[in-house]
Amino acid sequence: MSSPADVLRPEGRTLTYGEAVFEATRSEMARDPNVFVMGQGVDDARGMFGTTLGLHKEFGAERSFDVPLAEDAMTGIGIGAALMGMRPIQVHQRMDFALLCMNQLVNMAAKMSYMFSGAHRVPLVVRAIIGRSWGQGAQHSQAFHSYFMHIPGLRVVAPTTPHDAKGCLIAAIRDDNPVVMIEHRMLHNVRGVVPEESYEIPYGKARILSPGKDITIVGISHMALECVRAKHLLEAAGIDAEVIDPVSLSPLDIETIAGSVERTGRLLVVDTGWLSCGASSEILAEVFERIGQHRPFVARRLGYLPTPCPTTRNLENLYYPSPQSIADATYRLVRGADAAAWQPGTVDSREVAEFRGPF
Amino acid sequence: MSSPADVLRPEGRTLTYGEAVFEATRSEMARDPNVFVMGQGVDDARGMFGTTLGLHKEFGAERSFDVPLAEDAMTGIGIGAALMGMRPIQVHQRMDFALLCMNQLVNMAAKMSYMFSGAHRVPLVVRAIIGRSWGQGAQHSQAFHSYFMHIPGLRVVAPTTPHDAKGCLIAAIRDDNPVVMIEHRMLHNVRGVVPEESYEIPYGKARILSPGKDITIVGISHMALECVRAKHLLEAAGIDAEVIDPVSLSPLDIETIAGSVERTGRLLVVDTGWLSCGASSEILAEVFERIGQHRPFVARRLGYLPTPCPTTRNLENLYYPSPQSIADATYRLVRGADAAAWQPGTVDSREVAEFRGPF
Amino acid sequence: MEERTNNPAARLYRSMYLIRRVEEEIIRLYPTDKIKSPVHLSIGQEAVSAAVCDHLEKCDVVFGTYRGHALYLAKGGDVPRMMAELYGKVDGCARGKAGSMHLVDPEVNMMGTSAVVATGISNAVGAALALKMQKSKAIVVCFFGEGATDEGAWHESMNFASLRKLPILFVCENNFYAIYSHVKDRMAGPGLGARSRAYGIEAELIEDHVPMTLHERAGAAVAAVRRGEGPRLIECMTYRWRDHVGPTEDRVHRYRPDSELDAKIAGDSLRIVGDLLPGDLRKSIEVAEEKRVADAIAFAEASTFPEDKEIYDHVFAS
Amino acid sequence: MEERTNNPAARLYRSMYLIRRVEEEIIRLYPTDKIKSPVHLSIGQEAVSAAVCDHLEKCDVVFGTYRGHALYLAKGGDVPRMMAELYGKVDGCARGKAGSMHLVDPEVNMMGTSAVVATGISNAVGAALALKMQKSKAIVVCFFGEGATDEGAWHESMNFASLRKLPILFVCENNFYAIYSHVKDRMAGPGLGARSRAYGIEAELIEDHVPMTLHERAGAAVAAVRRGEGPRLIECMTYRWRDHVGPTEDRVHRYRPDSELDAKIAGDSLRIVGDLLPGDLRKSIEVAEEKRVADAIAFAEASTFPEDKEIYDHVFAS
Ligand SMILES: Cc1ncc(C[n+]2csc(CCOP(=O)(O)OP(=O)(O)O)c2C)c(N)n1
Ligand SMILES: Cc1ncc(C[n+]2csc(CCOP(=O)(O)OP(=O)(O)O)c2C)c(N)n1
Ligand SMILES: [Mg+2]
Ligand SMILES: [Mg+2]
Repeated sequence: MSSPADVLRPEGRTLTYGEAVFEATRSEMARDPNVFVMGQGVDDARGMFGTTLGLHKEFGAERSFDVPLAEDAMTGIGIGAALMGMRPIQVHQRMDFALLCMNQLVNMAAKMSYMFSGAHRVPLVVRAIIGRSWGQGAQHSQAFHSYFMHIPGLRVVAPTTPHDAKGCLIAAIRDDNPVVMIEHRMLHNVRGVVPEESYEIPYGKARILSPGKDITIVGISHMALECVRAKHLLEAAGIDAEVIDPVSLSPLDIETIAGSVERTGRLLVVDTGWLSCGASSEILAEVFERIGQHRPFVARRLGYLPTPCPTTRNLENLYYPSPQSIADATYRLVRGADAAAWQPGTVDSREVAEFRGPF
Repeated sequence: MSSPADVLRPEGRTLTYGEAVFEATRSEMARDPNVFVMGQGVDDARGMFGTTLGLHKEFGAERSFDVPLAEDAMTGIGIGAALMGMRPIQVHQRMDFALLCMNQLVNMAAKMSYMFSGAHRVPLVVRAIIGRSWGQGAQHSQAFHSYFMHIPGLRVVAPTTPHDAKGCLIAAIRDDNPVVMIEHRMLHNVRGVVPEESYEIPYGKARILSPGKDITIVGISHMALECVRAKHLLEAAGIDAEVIDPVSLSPLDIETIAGSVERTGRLLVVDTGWLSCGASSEILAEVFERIGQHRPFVARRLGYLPTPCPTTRNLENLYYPSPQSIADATYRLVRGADAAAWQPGTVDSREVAEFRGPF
Repeated sequence: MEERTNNPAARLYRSMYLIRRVEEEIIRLYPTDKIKSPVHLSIGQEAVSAAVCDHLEKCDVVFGTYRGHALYLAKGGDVPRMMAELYGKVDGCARGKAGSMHLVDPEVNMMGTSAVVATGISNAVGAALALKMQKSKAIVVCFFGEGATDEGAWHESMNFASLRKLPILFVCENNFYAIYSHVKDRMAGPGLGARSRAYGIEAELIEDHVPMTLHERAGAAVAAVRRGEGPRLIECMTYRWRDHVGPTEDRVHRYRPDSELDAKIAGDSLRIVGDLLPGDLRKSIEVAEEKRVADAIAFAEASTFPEDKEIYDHVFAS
Repeated sequence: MEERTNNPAARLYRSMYLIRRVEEEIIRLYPTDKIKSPVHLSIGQEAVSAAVCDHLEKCDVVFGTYRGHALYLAKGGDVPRMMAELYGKVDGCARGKAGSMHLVDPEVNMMGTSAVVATGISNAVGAALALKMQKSKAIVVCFFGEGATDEGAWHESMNFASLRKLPILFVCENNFYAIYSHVKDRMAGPGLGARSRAYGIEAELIEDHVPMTLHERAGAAVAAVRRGEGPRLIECMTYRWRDHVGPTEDRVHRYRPDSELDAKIAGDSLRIVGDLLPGDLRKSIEVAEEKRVADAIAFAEASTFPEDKEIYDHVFAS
């Protein structure tokens, strides 16, 4: 899992992330008649950003269907169907709406295996899309992966590459446990190599996207991409960053991350979410618990600013970490707070810059 | 705030924690006609463990009322009333039910001030009680303070002493922002000195419950009490622990905590909740960010085991940290993993041992 | 059970007697603190579970609530394993992890119960969706209190069940109270029937005077669902004799008049059904069920507590 | 506004014309990317907000949704500040932090709108509770789409409003679709009226053919609420001409037949109201409103973006 070759080099067939999600869903639906998809608009002409487009035609309206605006009950319905051996995939166009499902996900799905000592299992997949796109504002841009990471009994994956998106979703569908898959809207149009055959990405395996020796940068979901861009900016300053994509957030592959920090002595965690009690605090805390006693290191966290998301573009640009702000933070971590000022170059985050409205 | 004298020494009038909550509510209702209380059973014969007992008789049924089982809408109704200048206090008998309110609390209450650039404010208080008591099992024992700490725009307090319960609730009621107050059921019958006059406990001020020099133990809510007990056990091993109660979780007084670790070089965070992405990871991460560069230290976290809560007593006893398990973890942190074995003495957590069913 | 085919009153009596006696034993045992978890007793409400479940097959799936002893027993759940579960023992139906509030018996398709009000309703609808997709002949029966209908989850679940014409019977056990709060203080409008019909779901209100009438109406509702006519709701008026939670009779809290409780106790449905039976049949049922109860308690007493390491088991299915 | 007291059609026309023209300008401007946030247009639905709000006082409180331009304008919201908000400028009604989906104008008690469906409904009920506690004469009007009634929050809110007989008018703008999903695929049963009455809330369905009839019925409903008769609901049949979100006419997605859309456009309610007016009055209204629109755009263009440091402002009220 630690080789970046297969996911970052353009060898073989490429798909967008959205196409990879589609392919995983379609192939699993073909393989297993118990798999079905439900969610607002999954069978409409947009097909959830293309990820479910036309599945209802291919597999029938029973196996890919639109639902009323009833997130809480629809989650419970997914759980109930899963209890009976079905394998539902519930899709939320915006992760913000998953807040309506917390009771079912946390009080029911996550607990049934345990509460009933194995008498039940809940093979439910929840796909939750982080809605950053185009001035979406405070209620259509949030990321709650840490909420799910907090809960024993839930698995959480946040693939960054099309390759991992396909393999994580296949693994999630085949898993007998509830899995929350975090997808960043900005990733849907990103392209990468995706093998045609079926494969599962294992839980708890981080991926070293790009090796380096000066600092370990952990980027979650879309931020992994931004971190790779920051790495390139940092080359101009002579800094060689190692970029790690955790892929699986719960369980977390702290061994790979801590092993990297052990080598570099520096850690920057960049999250696509808020910091407080977030994935970044967990990663930092676990790295410290694991190596802090014998290996001194320095660390920082970046993520959304500690405010709701503003709508207007100039403030929104400040709100999200960017390759520049990541490079800047890295530089200061590596060279020290007193180091001579350095201005990172510019790089386009194409998927952000090219995104157009209305949503 | 750093002197334990006023809260731990039995000088002056004593009240139970529940009585202190009641007194704060009653005095604020008398002071401000806009304050009202709502929640399932607040006006019944049990009066929310006594904390709201009889308020409907004193202030009228309009100002302390029972509500239908409709946590989501009742939160929204509280928010709507708050927008119009009222000061509602919403009470959840079990914090587990607050999962039904996440959408209103996170998407609405926390964001209105910001989204509308100050045109609105939401002076809402949510009291959420952690339900550990008597074999409550997986769905009646959870603690979600980290969920609220994650959100910009929410304040979170978790007072441990009757003194702080009164002052935190008064501050929360007077605050123009949404405040979530975490109350541990095991604390309700605990007694302590509570001044008769009205006072506010400020946000962002931790309390050193008991000074010490060998290790900093941060205990959240009921765990602060268990940590004080652990401290006494540790005296037998010649270990002098400093016990800190954060009181306010968001904002967090990281300065006091980090300052203590700077002195002791050791940190144990004991949470009444799960570790992953919890308050304990945030505290550890922030302490490290603040002093890690210049002051090496060792640290550990304790909290609920990473499982749902089992019902049967022997497993439940393992699930929650206890004075013994805290003392044990402290001992190993101070003396090192290879130190000679040590068996902490026993101490009764009276409020736990004496608690009887049915709920 | 030889009564199965010929005498519904006998079947009902056996089921209700078992429930009553199990719960009376729980009341007797509770002060010993051997049962270290909250108990929500069904005494007074036995007829509903017993009458509905008498029409169900083993393959039919039921969902209930924390007030779930009656349903567990009426659906044919294992009695010794239930008692062991209340004791927190390893031979319990969930190896001591569940306690009274989360009884489960997959053998008889008694799905686990939930302690968060109304959460099982959408799960039940989901199970009905699965049965329909699987072209099963089984149906789902979903039990809940009238308090659960306050919740948004109920609304969303009813709507979806109706949209999809799912094979599900909703059984509302209206015992007037949610804890100490009366239904009239929580529920506006003409009642649950009107609400149910507003989703296109036929509903019937069944008073609790005559258990055999309840039995007959429940049978008709089950049959309609089984015929594929889509969801139905029955609202069964009933009454709990004991406190919301715990073993006491709960006259101290005075949220309900003593006279109300006394009248309900006087109209005991268990006695009414028992009176329909010839004395010797009644006696033989009682003797048999007493033995089951005693055996179950002995089983629970003899069982051991789970080992410490079990705490980590089953967080995930594997 | 001189028409206030004498000519409802003129008032309605002014309000609807303003809404239509503001949104047509948004359509014109959108391709320039000056408006960098999603826009949910009300074109086709203007009559509902205009007719209801014509009966409201400034002190009356309204709650709406992300499809909120019409309501904001009909309630008398500040037009230049709305345009500046769409531009993300510092003179916007929320200093650029809100965009199109969260318009707010406390001056006229236009409460902020929410982008999460159905979330504003319980807030509106809470505001009505406050008004009642405060013995205010004002009322609350809560606007939402038919899709919002799918949500549990709607059920819980209706029940509570009815229980407490709160001064609130629920206005459902039934435009048949939630994004591309037709109401008949989402809503089981006889319809919203039956659901509403099941909570004890009187309800009326108002077809969209004749705006003046809508105006009259809305007035009756507002008056009943104002008299203290408790909550009411009106379901206003309407239609959006444009895509769910964004400026296009959206014939490509084919979730609705062209003929359906064409018929609605042909029956344009703005024209119907305009035709009721003498030509010169109509003209003078149009001229005045054109100027307001042009001024608002000029205002928005001239305003600046907020400074970077503003990003930290107002996380908490102080
Ligand atoms: C979502 C939720 N809210 C509140 C509670 C607390 N609570 C437990 S039982 C109960 C009453 C439920 O009444 P009803 O549905 O009528 O069932 P009954 O107890 O009468 O059988 C309440 C409010 C809960 N468990 N879950
Ligand atoms: C809770 C929630 N679920 C889903 C969405 C996505 N969504 C945005 S608008 C919309 C349709 C709402 O339809 P309706 O209430 O009829 O209002 P309309 O758009 O027709 O005015 C949906 C599903 C959302 N914003 N919030
Ligand atoms: Mg009840
Ligand atoms: Mg609509």
